[in-house]
Amino acid sequence: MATEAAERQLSYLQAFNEGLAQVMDEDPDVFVAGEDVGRTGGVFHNFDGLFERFGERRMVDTPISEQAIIGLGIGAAVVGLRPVVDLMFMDFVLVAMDQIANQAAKLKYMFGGNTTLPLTITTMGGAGLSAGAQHSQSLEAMLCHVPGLKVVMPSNAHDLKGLTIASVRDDNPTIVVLHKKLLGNKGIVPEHAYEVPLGTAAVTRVGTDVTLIAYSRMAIEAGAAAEQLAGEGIDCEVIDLRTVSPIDIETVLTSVRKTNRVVLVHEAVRTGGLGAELAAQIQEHAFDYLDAPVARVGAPFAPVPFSPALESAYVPDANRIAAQIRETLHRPLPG
Amino acid sequence: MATEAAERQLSYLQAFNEGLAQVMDEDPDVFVAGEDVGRTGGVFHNFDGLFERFGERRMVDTPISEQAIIGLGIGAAVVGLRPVVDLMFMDFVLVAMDQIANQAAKLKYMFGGNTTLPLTITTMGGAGLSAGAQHSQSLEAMLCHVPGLKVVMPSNAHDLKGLTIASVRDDNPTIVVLHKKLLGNKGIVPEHAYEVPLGTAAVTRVGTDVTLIAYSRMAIEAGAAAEQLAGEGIDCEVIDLRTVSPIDIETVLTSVRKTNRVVLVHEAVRTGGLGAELAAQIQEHAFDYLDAPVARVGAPFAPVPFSPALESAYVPDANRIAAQIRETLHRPLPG
Amino acid sequence: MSPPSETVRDLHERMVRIRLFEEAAGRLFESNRIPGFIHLYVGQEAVAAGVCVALRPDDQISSTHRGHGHLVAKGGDLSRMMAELMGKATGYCNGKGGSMHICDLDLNMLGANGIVGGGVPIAVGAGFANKYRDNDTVSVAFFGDGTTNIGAFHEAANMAAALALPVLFVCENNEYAEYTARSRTMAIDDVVERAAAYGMPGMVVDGMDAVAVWEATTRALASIRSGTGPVFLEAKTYRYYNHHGIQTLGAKYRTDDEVERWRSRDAIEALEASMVAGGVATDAEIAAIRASVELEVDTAIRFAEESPLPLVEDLTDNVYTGAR
Amino acid sequence: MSPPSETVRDLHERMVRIRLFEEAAGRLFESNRIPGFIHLYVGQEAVAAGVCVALRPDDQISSTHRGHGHLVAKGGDLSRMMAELMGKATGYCNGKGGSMHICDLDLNMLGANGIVGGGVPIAVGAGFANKYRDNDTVSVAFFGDGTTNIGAFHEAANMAAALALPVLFVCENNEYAEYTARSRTMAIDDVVERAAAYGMPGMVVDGMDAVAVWEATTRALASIRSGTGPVFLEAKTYRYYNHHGIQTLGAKYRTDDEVERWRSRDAIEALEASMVAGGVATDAEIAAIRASVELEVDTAIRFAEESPLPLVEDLTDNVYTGAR
Ligand SMILES: Cc1ncc(C[n+]2csc(CCOP(=O)(O)OP(=O)(O)O)c2C)c(N)n1
Ligand SMILES: Cc1ncc(C[n+]2csc(CCOP(=O)(O)OP(=O)(O)O)c2C)c(N)n1
Ligand SMILES: [Mg+2]
Ligand SMILES: [Mg+2]
Repeated sequence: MATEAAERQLSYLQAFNEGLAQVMDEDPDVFVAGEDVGRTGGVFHNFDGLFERFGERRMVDTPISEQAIIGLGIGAAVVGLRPVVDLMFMDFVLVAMDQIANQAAKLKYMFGGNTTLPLTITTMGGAGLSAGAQHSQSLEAMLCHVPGLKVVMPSNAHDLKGLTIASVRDDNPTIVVLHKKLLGNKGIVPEHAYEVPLGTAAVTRVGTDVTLIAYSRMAIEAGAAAEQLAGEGIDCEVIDLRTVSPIDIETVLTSVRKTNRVVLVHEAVRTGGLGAELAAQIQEHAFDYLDAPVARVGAPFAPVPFSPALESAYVPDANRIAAQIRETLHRPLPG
Repeated sequence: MATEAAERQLSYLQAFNEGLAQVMDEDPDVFVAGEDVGRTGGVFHNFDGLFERFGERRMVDTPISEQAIIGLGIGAAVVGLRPVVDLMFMDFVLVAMDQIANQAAKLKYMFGGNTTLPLTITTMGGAGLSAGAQHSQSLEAMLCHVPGLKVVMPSNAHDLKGLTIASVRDDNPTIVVLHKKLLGNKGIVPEHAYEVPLGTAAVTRVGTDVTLIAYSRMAIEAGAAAEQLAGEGIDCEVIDLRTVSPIDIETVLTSVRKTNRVVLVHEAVRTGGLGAELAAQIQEHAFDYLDAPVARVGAPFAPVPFSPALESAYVPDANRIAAQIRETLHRPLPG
Repeated sequence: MSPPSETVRDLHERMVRIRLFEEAAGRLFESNRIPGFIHLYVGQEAVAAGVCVALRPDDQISSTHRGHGHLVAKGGDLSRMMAELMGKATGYCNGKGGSMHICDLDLNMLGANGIVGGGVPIAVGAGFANKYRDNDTVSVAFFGDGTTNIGAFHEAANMAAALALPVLFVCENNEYAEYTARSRTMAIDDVVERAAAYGMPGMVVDGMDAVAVWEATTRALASIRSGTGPVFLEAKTYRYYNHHGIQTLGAKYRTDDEVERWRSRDAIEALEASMVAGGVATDAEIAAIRASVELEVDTAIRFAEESPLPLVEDLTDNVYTGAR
Repeated sequence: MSPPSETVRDLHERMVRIRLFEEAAGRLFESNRIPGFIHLYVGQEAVAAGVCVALRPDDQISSTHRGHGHLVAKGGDLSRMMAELMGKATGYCNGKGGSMHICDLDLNMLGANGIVGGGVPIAVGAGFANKYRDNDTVSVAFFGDGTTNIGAFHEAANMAAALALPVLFVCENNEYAEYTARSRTMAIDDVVERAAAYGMPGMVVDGMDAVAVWEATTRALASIRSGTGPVFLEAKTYRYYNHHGIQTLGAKYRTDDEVERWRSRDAIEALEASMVAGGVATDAEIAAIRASVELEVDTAIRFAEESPLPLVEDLTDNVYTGAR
């Protein structure tokens, strides 16, 4: 690959859009359906230009019918297409939960394997825009508890493009969760249609004192916390999970066995969040390596508040992460 | 209380029915709505006799409309009634998830506290009857991740009656999950309208070697495992959580600090189940007390299979629990 | 449009196959040789047969909790069906699905469904794919009267109409949802009144008359294949057994009288009488068909009973395609 | 049934209050003094005012993402509303709800809602409670045309009809759901055609004519209070601004021409003209009302701006009633 191509910068949104366009180009069975995804190009501009390029046959505007949108994808996938269906906000997953978790996730198993379900669901999660309690949630823990689904939550343009392509090409129902506060973030994005393999985490910073594990926007905040602490002489290793179901537990454990301390971070409500599963697995598999409890940073047990004054206290940030790291590190070795 | 009354035996089903009848008797604002709850008395006979006693005004048969059933309860609760609404199977929680998790759970918070929501949702969870992937699930982990909800999952007639009464009297949206395989189980049930307070676990067996934590039907299997191991000289403490949101973490920690080893059991899929949250909290709060990783017993990462040959291997039982306990105990002390 | 004799015989045989399969399944359920729940299709045979005989093999159907009849009518293999009901490894779903998830993708039967309304959007998705491929294949959603009260049905029906998809909506109106009479859950006389809400043509047919169902379906399919969008067909029918299990009479939610009235109009008996009267088949020929189907059902039972149970080692197979 | 002058003046004042509040909110949003999303009600004032003037104070309403107008029409306090939009502690929801969750339970306004269709079942629940209490109170569900495509609407409408609940369904048909024209999401001419699917009487009214809306609502309420069950009222209206935010012209999903055509039929201007013509109010009186509402809005803005932000200590208050 030429250097200039490798250094091309795209925004998170553009990277998604380009990845999607490329899988649509390569496979005529890929179409996109959802509310305002066609003529409007998506309310977040996430599908901009695709209608002009692929036409209304492949960029399908639907009624406000989240259950039928997912069902449309399921039915089309069962008979051999490769649908991408969009739920405008991740909160709307709850409106379509039966079709997602009782149908899409289970069909292959219930049918004794006699089908594939190459369905991709795209959606927009996360808080930080004062969108209120029903437009700001991070609900991945519910989805990761459902066998049959895969879930990706990329934190940057490069991973988003690669995971979007991998998800659409994958033969299983996969949910691609964008973060609505990252849309403008730029990053280097190769032009070709590459995959970031599903289920692979990235070690985004190598360190020895503590393992920080995060995904989606919190991977950025975790990186910032690590940066901040470097000045204090604390050397963090940062892992961006990228895929949250399945979890790349090997990469996690390798790091934990080296650093012996862990701080998990997500935007979702702490109780019952993905951090719980990670903490449980880490202590199961690396019990003797741990010098301190696996710590979890997440949202308090409350809906997402509207007021920016509250929302900024609700969503974890680099400072809160750094504070937790300090606490985790200052815990004396068990004696 | 007279001894004979205290020794009266009722089935799990009868205990539920009696508790509900008693709160309906004491409060004219309590009504029940759901599919076939009225004239039919519920497809599990769970509401038997209540139609005859309270009439069609208070025992309301509805169309097959799970979203509107929950919404009916929410609206009626917001304007001051105390509704009990039924979702025939816990799997149907997914059909009504928006109304449960986006509406009922969040309304009070979103309204700045300006309402109460004394809503009770009753439903029937669990596997073991070859009911297949869409009629056998244990989905409590999803509900416990939602701030604003309370969730109870009683394992026996006594607790079921007391928790049903406490749930209906509580001013918050509370989900009472019966287990369909326990319906005929008998137990001593006092006649008066007593409460088992929400959020309180029960230590159902005192022991010193390991803490077994379970709820719903798995509390019975855990007890059986403890019994089995007693013969091998292993002394288990068994905790029946009874309420799964909020968790009675104090009772859990007190026990863990004594036994230093923990096995968690639930019927739900292990990954992302409630055991994950418990394991995470236990190692957070009792890290230095643990002599072995907190172990989790749960269903594998698959939908519930139909065939009894598979289902019996899918659902945890006393033998699998006992095996895990032995493993957890045989782990040498860290040295 | 009267059907050729060949078609009439086909209708008859499919109905008999459903009836005898279901009666056998009921007996096996009663004697605990079939685990779980069972929702028998007996009484409604004319609907599944009438619709499916009118379909082409490439047309898809999605089904319900009461799905055996649909699969039999689409050409399902009785042995693999019975094996599935018994939870055997040789069943359609290798024992993982059971009665409520039985399917045959090769026959374009996209599955029974345990969630009321769950299968309707799936049929619409298949219809979307047909239009996308411009192949004039039609998909059919079977569902009950009570199902038209649930949100997923509404969204799916409207979606099909809005996108002008080639989908046939077949409402089997047996007047009950479980133990609740339809009149208590909807304030309309005929379910077909709902079609207009979607701008869909609506048709009503006697669901106890297989030929009438076939004719109505044939007309509906012609309209759908012409590209004008979905059609709603209400078939008035009745289930002889209880919602679940094998009780017929003595229920408190409906009168024995009502049951007997419907049974006196039995679709199979009626068709047989008209076949004999019209010279399409003799009594002996009909008896021969019944005997041959009976044999087939017996074979299916034997196959199922002798089949191995699924292996515990395979418990977590087929959760995903490929490595997770 | 012509309204008394008092009623006309009431209709007018409520519309003006909505308009001026919304225009102010739009400006504040544009200048980043209101965070989050904002869905302005401007253009549709005649619907909220016409319906709410016809209601009794004890009648409940449930609302939508486009809910400011409904709360103002029900008598909402502009200061507490504006404070809520700005996320202040003095707001209706103490800053925790925002535009999409604004409510006043004391006024029986059961909340805006961020989920399309989410509020409709809630109104039905309130209607159930009214019937349960036998108090002849009516609940009203406001919702948009696009919302009739979602399952929750369907279930709620059918539930109300099946149980004969005292509920008024008010569909504000502004011909768009976000940026999608209604004709592309439903294959019917008028939304009211959906009423028959529930066995509900349906009415259509000019949603740019407050008096007509008031009259239609008054008739509908009389029918509902008589105990015969719910009524569906479609009001044909238009939103002047974009789905979200403050753009009006230059959008690609609708023509400027169309916008201008609707604006030329502005409900407030039309009512004012007829008030003056009919001697119900003089130009000076109308100007005085506008001036007084303007003052009220200014006061509300000042109140909101000067109000404190919610305290971080209170972040997890009111998740539960009582101790968790
Ligand atoms: C979402 C959901 N709600 C409730 C049920 C329980 N249930 C199974 S079948 C049924 C009645 C269905 O009635 P109808 O659609 O008329 O079909 P029929 O049984 O009469 O064939 C109900 C309520 C379910 N399976 N799924
Ligand atoms: C379940 C759900 N799906 C989608 C959305 C996004 N959304 C918000 S408003 C809206 C359009 C609603 O259209 P309509 O009902 O006609 O009301 P209007 O905005 O025209 O007043 C959409 C799609 C949502 N909030 N909730
Ligand atoms: Mg029926
Ligand atoms: Mg609209």
